[in-house]
Amino acid sequence: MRLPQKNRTIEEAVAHIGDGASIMVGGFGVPGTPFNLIAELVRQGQKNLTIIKNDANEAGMGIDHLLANGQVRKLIVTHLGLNAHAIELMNRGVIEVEFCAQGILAERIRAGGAGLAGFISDIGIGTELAEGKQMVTVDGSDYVLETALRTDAALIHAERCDGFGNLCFAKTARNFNPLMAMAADCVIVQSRNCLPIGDIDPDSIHTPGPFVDHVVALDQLHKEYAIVRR
Amino acid sequence: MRLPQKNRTIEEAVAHIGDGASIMVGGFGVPGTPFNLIAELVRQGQKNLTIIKNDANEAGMGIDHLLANGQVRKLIVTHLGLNAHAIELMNRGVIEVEFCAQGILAERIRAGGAGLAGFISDIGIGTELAEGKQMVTVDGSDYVLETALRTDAALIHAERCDGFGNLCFAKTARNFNPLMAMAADCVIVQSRNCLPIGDIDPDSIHTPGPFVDHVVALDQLHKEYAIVRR
Amino acid sequence: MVARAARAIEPGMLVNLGIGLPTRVVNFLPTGMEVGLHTENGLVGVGPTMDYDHADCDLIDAGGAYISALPGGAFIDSAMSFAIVRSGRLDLTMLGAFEVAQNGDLANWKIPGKFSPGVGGGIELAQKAAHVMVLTTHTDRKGNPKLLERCTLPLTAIGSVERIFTDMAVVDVTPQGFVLRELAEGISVAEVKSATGAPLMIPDGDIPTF
Amino acid sequence: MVARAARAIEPGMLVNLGIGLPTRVVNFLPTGMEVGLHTENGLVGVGPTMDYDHADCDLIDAGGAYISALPGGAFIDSAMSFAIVRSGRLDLTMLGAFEVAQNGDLANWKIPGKFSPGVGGGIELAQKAAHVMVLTTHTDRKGNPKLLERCTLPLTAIGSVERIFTDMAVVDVTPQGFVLRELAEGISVAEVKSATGAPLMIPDGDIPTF
Repeated sequence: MRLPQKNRTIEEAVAHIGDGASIMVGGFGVPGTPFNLIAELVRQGQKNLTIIKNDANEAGMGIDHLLANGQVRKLIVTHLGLNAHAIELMNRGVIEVEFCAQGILAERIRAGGAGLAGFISDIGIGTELAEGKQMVTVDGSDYVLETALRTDAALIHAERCDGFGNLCFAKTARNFNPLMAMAADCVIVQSRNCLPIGDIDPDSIHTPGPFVDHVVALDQLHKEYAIVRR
Repeated sequence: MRLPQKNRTIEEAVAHIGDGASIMVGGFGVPGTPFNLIAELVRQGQKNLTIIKNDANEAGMGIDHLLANGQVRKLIVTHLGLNAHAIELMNRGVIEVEFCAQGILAERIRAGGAGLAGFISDIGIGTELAEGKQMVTVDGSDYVLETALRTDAALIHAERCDGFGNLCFAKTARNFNPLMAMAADCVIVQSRNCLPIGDIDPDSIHTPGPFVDHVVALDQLHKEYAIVRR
Repeated sequence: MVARAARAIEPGMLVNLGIGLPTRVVNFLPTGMEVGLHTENGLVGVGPTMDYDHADCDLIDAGGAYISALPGGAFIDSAMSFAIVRSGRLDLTMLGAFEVAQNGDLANWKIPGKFSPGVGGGIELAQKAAHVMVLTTHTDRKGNPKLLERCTLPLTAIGSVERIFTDMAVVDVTPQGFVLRELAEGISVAEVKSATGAPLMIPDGDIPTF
Repeated sequence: MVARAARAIEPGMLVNLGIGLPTRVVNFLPTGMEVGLHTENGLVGVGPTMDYDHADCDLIDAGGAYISALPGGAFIDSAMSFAIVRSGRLDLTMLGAFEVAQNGDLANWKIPGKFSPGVGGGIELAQKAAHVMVLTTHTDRKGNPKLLERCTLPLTAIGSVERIFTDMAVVDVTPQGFVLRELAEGISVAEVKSATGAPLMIPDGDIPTF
């Protein structure tokens, strides 16, 4: 299977994103965050973006560059604890922030990737996080309806890939990446290790190629993809 | 991490299943079907079982021995096309059969394994398969509510495992196995390759150990786990 | 008809071929053509069928045939397999049929009282693949038409079939109903019309043969 | 108190230690104890913390600390990580708290107008772990009690806390309310009572110290 090669330059790949786009961004802290793709998105300057990510990285890193550059309208995240700048922008009303429980965010993304409309669970019933959400009663029990998330684009950091878009992730850099790689109309992957087709063990692929649209081979990772000394 | 060793004899492991139990059984055709565990269940003779499996194998194989032995009350499957005996039992009213669309069965099992109560989708709307199911309206669109499945036990065939219950599956023998291995209160695994803890690449594990209760090391696979010449 | 159907597959597509006649389409694809074949039991990148002596008992397609996997293939679980289908990443599926209606409704899984082995993955394939084509004989064994004004059997999917390849013709499903596109060699327009259980529009000009 | 909390962990348990004080519990586990530590960002089998010179930038815990993975560990995605939590396979979680009510309600993620960085994985851990214990100072920095009749802050979970380890005491949540189980060395029953914002039952007999 050679299929259409999905290799692109980073400029070509990120140019598929337009103003006003919704974008999922992989990563939990540094691991799995596609810093190179984010930097290119900052360079190209698309505006009015909605970003879905576990967190907003730390001040001065990754997602924070998009915030500083005024490109973000809304964040959907699980927490902003390590980015005081993002919290300040939220408190000043410069950006809109929607918080989601972490596992619920993961499932909403997966549901979008699996072609479902949503799911029901008892998580958060009786707390602020369930407020305003549609409830569904099944066999006499009440559940919160959580709607599926899909976006225009997803930015993914993979440890290894091939030109068909089969992906493998490393250690805790996996996190949201394989879920987001299923759930966007335009899935863009960065990786330092683009292997010839056939070089990845077919039993060990985390994301199968059909979900992926563009693969960007990196000569080196962005300097922010490194140990953070606090 | 050594943790409690989950290695059991096949007799001990299957003895955790009682009369009237609901049981998920991995496999799609021969690949991934836990023939050894099924044979032990036939030997022990638990009655009045509800079996959830993609199919009922072929006449004279696997699940069909449970049917022939009168141990099964109900089957939840996606199709019985290769087992004329099962179809005959269904038509005669000896067993109850519930059919489910294949991907919907997979998702219902996964939802049970993920601790969700169910999901909503548009699959089957306007067909017999959606009849009688609860509908949910979201933003003006109608969806079928599919409820999560969990069972008392799951019988799983893995290619490799360790004593903590980390599992890897081979090729198309993966199918429903990793989903079912999440979705039962008592998950029993058979494998010919029980490796020392630490011998499985932690990035390539399909089912993490916490879901698994009992691991049965097989000297050899059941003779039915072989090429079927038709 | 199988060879003709194979020509509907374009390089780079991700395709699922249903059990039965559609499975045979793979034998008519040009050698080396870059098509990704999906089998719903858990493989993207289906390779050639294997004979019993070279078969791997862990490697079958959804119809139970022993197959191989091509380089670049990926094994996936059943949830991931249908995530690909339902999320719209499957470009094309070719399915068998008991009946196809002029509005694209498909019935291919149940004949009440006679045949009801279950639907398998058919509903999701028929409802969610980007393109759905049917490969079937034009009439059933008794000569009754399979292309109808409306289906009489339990439906698999509503309004999803785009094109039908039969032993007599290639017929498109359009908003106006069935339209004849091609004729099998030696078959006349009148023969197709009489074997079709719904109005069949005939475009002006020559009808190509296959 | 951290050392005392560590004694609640039994061999063979699967445990998630929340960000902050609870994370430090790992340093008080007996060497070689067979505990599976789960970190919600994607690892079962958390090993010792790594210093900057030996850290792997792909390997952190949910609090952002550089860690290692033990043999037998498994890396998992965020959906699988919380599938373990929600399906009841997590034996124990230890969490921090702003407030705990005598019915087991927990508030630990938001102080309206002051602190609202988001809930992370806390809601699911607090709602779904088989056992939920809290590790916190008995009072806040201003000396106000954290153990209350009812929580005033937005809740993380309802009625889920079983046991509270503080710098002053070990307190159980029972159907009848808070019950004093142990005292920190040098702390009197009267001191704990006055630092607790709800009735505190004192069992007959000696109260052990830790």
